[in-house]
Amino acid sequence: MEEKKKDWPPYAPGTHLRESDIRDKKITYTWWEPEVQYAWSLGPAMSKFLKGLKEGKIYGIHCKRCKRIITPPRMFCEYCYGPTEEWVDLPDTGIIETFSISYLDPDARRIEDPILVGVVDLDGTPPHHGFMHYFGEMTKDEIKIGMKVKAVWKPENEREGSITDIKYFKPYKGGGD
Amino acid sequence: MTFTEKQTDPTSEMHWLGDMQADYFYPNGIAGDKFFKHLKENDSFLATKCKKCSKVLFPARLYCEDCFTEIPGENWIEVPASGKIRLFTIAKLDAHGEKMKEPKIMALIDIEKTNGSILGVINSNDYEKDFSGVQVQAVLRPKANREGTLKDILYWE
Amino acid sequence: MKEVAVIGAGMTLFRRHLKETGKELSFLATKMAMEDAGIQKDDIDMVVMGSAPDAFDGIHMKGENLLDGAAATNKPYVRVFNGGGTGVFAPIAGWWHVASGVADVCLVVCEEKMGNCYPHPQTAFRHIWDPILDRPLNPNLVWLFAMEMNRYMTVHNIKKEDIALVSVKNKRNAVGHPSAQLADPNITVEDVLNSEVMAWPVQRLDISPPSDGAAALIFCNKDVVHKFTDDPIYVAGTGWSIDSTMWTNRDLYFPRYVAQAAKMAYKKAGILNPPKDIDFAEPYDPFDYKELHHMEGLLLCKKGEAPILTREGVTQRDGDLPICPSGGLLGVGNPIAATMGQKVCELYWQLAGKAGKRQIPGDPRVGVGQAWGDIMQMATVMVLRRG
Amino acid sequence: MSRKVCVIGIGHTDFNSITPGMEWKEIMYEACQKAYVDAGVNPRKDIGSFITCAEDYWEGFSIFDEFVPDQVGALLRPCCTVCGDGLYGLGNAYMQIMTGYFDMVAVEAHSKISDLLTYGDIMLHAFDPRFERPVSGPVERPKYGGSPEYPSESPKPLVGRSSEKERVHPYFLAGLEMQHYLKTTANTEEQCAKVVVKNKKNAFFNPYADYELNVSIDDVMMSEYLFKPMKKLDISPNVDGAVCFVLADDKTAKSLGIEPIYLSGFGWSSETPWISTRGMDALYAKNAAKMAYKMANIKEPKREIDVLEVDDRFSFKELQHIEALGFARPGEAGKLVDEGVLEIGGSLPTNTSGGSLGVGNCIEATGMQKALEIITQLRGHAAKRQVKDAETGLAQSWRGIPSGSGAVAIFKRG
Repeated sequence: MEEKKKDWPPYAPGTHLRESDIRDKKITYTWWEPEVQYAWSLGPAMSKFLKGLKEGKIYGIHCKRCKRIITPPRMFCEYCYGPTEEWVDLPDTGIIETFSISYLDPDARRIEDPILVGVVDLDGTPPHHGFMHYFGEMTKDEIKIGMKVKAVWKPENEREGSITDIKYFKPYKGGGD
Repeated sequence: MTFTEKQTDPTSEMHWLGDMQADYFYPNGIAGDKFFKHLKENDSFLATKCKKCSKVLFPARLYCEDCFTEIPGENWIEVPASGKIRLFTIAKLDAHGEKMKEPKIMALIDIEKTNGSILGVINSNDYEKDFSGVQVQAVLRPKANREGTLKDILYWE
Repeated sequence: MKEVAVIGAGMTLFRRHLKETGKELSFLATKMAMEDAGIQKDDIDMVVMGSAPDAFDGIHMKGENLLDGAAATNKPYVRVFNGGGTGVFAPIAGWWHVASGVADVCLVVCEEKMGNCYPHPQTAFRHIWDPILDRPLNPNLVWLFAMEMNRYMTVHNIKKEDIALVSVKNKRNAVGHPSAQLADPNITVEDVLNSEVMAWPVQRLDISPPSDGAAALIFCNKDVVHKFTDDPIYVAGTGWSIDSTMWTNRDLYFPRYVAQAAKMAYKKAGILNPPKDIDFAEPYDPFDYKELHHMEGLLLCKKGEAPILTREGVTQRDGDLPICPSGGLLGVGNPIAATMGQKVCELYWQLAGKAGKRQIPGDPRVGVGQAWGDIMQMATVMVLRRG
Repeated sequence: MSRKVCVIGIGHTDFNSITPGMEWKEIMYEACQKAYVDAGVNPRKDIGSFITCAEDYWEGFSIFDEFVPDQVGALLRPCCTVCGDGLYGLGNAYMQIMTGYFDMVAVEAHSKISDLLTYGDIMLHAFDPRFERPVSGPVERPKYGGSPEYPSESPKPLVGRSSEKERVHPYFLAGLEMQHYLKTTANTEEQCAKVVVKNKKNAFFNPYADYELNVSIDDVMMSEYLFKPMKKLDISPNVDGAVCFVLADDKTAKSLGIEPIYLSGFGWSSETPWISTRGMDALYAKNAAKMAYKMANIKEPKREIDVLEVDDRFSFKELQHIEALGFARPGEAGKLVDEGVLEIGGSLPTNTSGGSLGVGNCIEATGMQKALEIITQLRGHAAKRQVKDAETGLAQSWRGIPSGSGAVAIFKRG
C-alpha cells in the first residue's frame, strides 16, 4: 500500500513561545492568583502520630492479621483491608533506606548547601517501612545506604506536633548515645 | 463501626492547614492574542465568522467548535463594543461567602452583530431596575493603560 | 467484547511555552488525528480527555474547559486521570468505550500546559506530596526520583555511565521527530555526566523537560474499521495497576506495580515470553533510569539486566529490542498526559509504517507502551499489534 | 451472550456539614467497607477494578489519585480516577464490565468539601481564565512584579483569607441561569420555592440527610436575595460524605445469591464550556437522557419511570431538569409541583431523599447520592419515604457551576 508508507506526522502544529517573547510583551497574557487553602481533618491515626511527635515519640500501629507494624500509622491495613489496632511506641533509630543530595528548593531554584534527604527505615518495623526525613551531622561524602541513624529532636518547648519536630536523623553507633 | 477506634476528644488536634498556592500565567492564545491586541489599540471587538455554519462567534476563536473547522484570517470581523443585556443578577456575596461592601450587578451581554455574548459588570447602583434588554456600551481603560486582558473593559453602562 | 482498532493519531509541537491555549492545542492535535483517519466530527461517538493535574493549566475542572477543542461539544465526554500514568491511561479508557460496544468511534485527546504554572511547574508538584507527612519538609519532586534512582543503583550496583547511555540514546532518537523539544544528534555520555547536579544522583540531562503539548488518537470498532482503513492496528491488551500511597513503606528498587499491570496486559494479548514476543517498547522515561526500571517492570529483561542490554546496544533503534524509538520523554519532551504522543501514538506510527525517519527496521508487529504516575505507584500498559 | 450489569452492594457514610474526626481516607474507607459487606465480597480477592470520582482542587492535592488505593482496597489492582460526577464513574464501570476484563467493579465518590477553605475561589478557578474569570474581580499579580520572570523567592503560603480581594462569588452564574429559566418559561419563583419546601421536608424521612428543615413557601420567599432572583434557601449548602457501589455482571450477582438491580441505561453529555455561546437550557441533560433511554429501551419515560432523583443544587435546576428529561413539556414543570405530582405520594416522586437541597450538595458525590436513593427505593428499604411498587428509577446529575455537563443513570429491579 502506497499510502501506508506516508511519513506521519508530516509536521507538528503549534507556535513556539520563547521566554523573550513573554518578557518583551510580544504577546498578551492574563495573570491570575487563586486562593487555594485547606484545613485537612486529621483522623485518629494522624492525630495520634503527630501528638506522639510532640512528646518525642514515634508511634506505629499493629495489623494483627498481617503481623505488620506500620508507621506512619493508619486506621486500616492496605494489604488485608482490615482495621488496625494496638499502638506501638517505636524506637527513634533506623537505617537509611535511600537518600538524595539535593541542590534544589521546592520551586526548582538552585541552592548552595545541599540538603541531605531520604527515607529512614525505622527499627521495630518490617523492612522498608519508615518515612522521609532530612539527615544531618554527616557530609555528602559520608552518607550511605544502610547507615544507622538516630533522630535529633527539637527542644520540647519548640515542638508543635509536626513531622518537623524531628530536626533530622544523625549517624548512630548504637548503645546509649 | 469500621475502625477499632475513633476520635472522641473534641479538644484534640483536629486539622492541618495547607495550601495549593501558585501563580498562573495564561497566554491568551492564537485567537485571544489577536483579540486583545486589537482591543489595546481600538475601542471595538473582534469576532470570527465560521465559513461553514456562518455563525459569528464572539469572543473570536481559532476554530468553530460545532463544525470543527479552522477559521481563516479573512473571516475576522470588527464589531462595536456595545450590546444588549440578556441576563443580569445582583450579586451580594464575595468568593468567601461574605457580604460585599456594595452589591455588584453582573450581566450577560449579547454583543451586537454576533451570535455571542460576554460577562460583564454593570456600572449602576440602581438595584431595583430591570436591566433586561437595555442597550449598553463597554467603558474601556484609557488607551495608554491597556494591558491586553479582559480587565481593559472596566464596566458597562 | 469488541476488538478495537487504532485509525488515526496526531500530536502537536512540544515546547516549554506554546502560544496556543489548552483548547487550541487540543484542537490542533484532534484535527490532525481526524485528517489521518479521514473522519469528521460527526463520525465520533464519544470523547475521552486525558489531562494531568489541574494545577498546571491553572483551571479547576479543566476537563470541562478543554472540551470544545476536543470535538466534544454536545457529545458524551469524560476525563480520566491518574497523574503521569494518564498518557497511556486515557487511551485505555478510550479502548473500553469501544471494547464494551458502547461507542463505535472514540476520540482520545491528551493535553497539558505546564508552562502556565508559576514560578515553576515544580510549584504544582509540591502539592503532590502528602500534606501532613511530606509537605512540611519543603520537598522538591526531583527528590523522589533521586531517592528511587539511588535505591535502584545501589541494589543492583549500577554505574551512572550506564544510565546516562539512555539519555544519550533517546535524545539522539528524537532527531527527526517533528515535535521534539530536546533532540540532540551530538550528545555524549560525558555531557550527561558533566551536567549540573540537581539532586544527586539526578543531573540536569537525566531529566526530561516540562512542556506544553497535546496529542490525539482515534479508536474504532473492528466491525466498522473497513470504512476507514484496510490495514488496521489493533489493541491487543491493556493493563493498569496501583501501589500503596505510602511510598515509604515499600522497597523502591523494583516497580512491582508495573509488573502487575504488564502481566494483566500480556495475559490478554496472549504474550507468553515478553522479550521474544514483543518487537519494540515505549516505556515511560521521564528520567533516564526510569526507562531501565520500567524495562524490568515490563518483564522485558531480568531485574538489574536492563543497563547491560543498553550498554550492548540491544535497545538502540536498530537493535534486537528497540526501546523508545520515538525519542521518549527525554528527547521529545514531557507534557505529562500528552506523552501519549510518544507512548501510544508512536506504537501506531511504527506498526503502520508511518514513522518516517524514526521507523524501526524489520517490520515490527507487536509494540508495548507504558506510562507511570502518581507518587511512584501507578502503571498503565497498552499492547498494540498489527493485523 | 451479552452481559448485563447490576448493582450488588451499596455503602455510604452519614452526610454531615463537617467531619472533623475523620480524614478523607477514613470516610472513603467507611463507605467502601460498608458496600463490600453489603455485597458480601472481599475487595482484596473478588473485585477486579476500582474507580474513584474526584477533582484535585476539591481535595487539595495536585494528584488526588495517589491518595486513593489503600482505603478502597485497590492495592496492586487496577484503579483509576474519573474526573467527574459519580454517575460518570458508574458509566465507566459498566463499560469495564462489558469489556469482559472484569466481573466486579467498585465505584466510589465522596465529598470532603469541609477541608476546603476557599470554595468560592476554587469554583472561580474553573471559569475560562481569559474571557470569563477576570470579570469576577481583581487579578492579583503583585508578587512577581507583573512579569513572568523567575522570582528569587518562593511565594509565601497565605495565612487566613485576604480581605482586600473582593471577588464575586461564582454562584452569580446560577443567578443568571435562574433568571434565564424564569424568563423563558412560565415558571415562577414561588414554584421554585415549593421545590425547596418539598425537598427539605423529604429530608426529614431520610436518616442520613443533613439539611432537613420545616419551612413554608413564605419562609423561602422571604429569605434574602443573594443573587437575584436566587434566594438564600434556593441554594443547596455543602456537605461531606462518601458513597460506594459494587457493580457486577448478572452471572456473578446470581452466584452470590443477590437479587440484582440492573444498571439498564446510562448516558452523559457535555455542552460547550463557553458561557458566551451556551444555551442555558440544560441541553446536556436532554442529550444524556436520550442516550440512556435508548440504552434502557425506554419509550415513554413518564409512564415507565417510577421514582426520580434529579440534580437540585439550585431549586430551579430541579424543574429545569425535569423538563429536559422529558417528564414535562418546556415550561410546565412548575405545574407538576403545584399539583403535588413530585411529592413522595404523587405520580412522579422526585428527590425523595431530599435531594441536594435536603441532604446537602455533596460535590462529585451528588450523582452517587442520587443513585443511592434510587437503589434504596428499588430495594424497598426507604422506610417512611418508600415509593410504592418502585420498579424503575432514574438518577441524574450535573457537574455544577460553571460546567454544562451532566449524566443520567437508569436502574431497574431484576
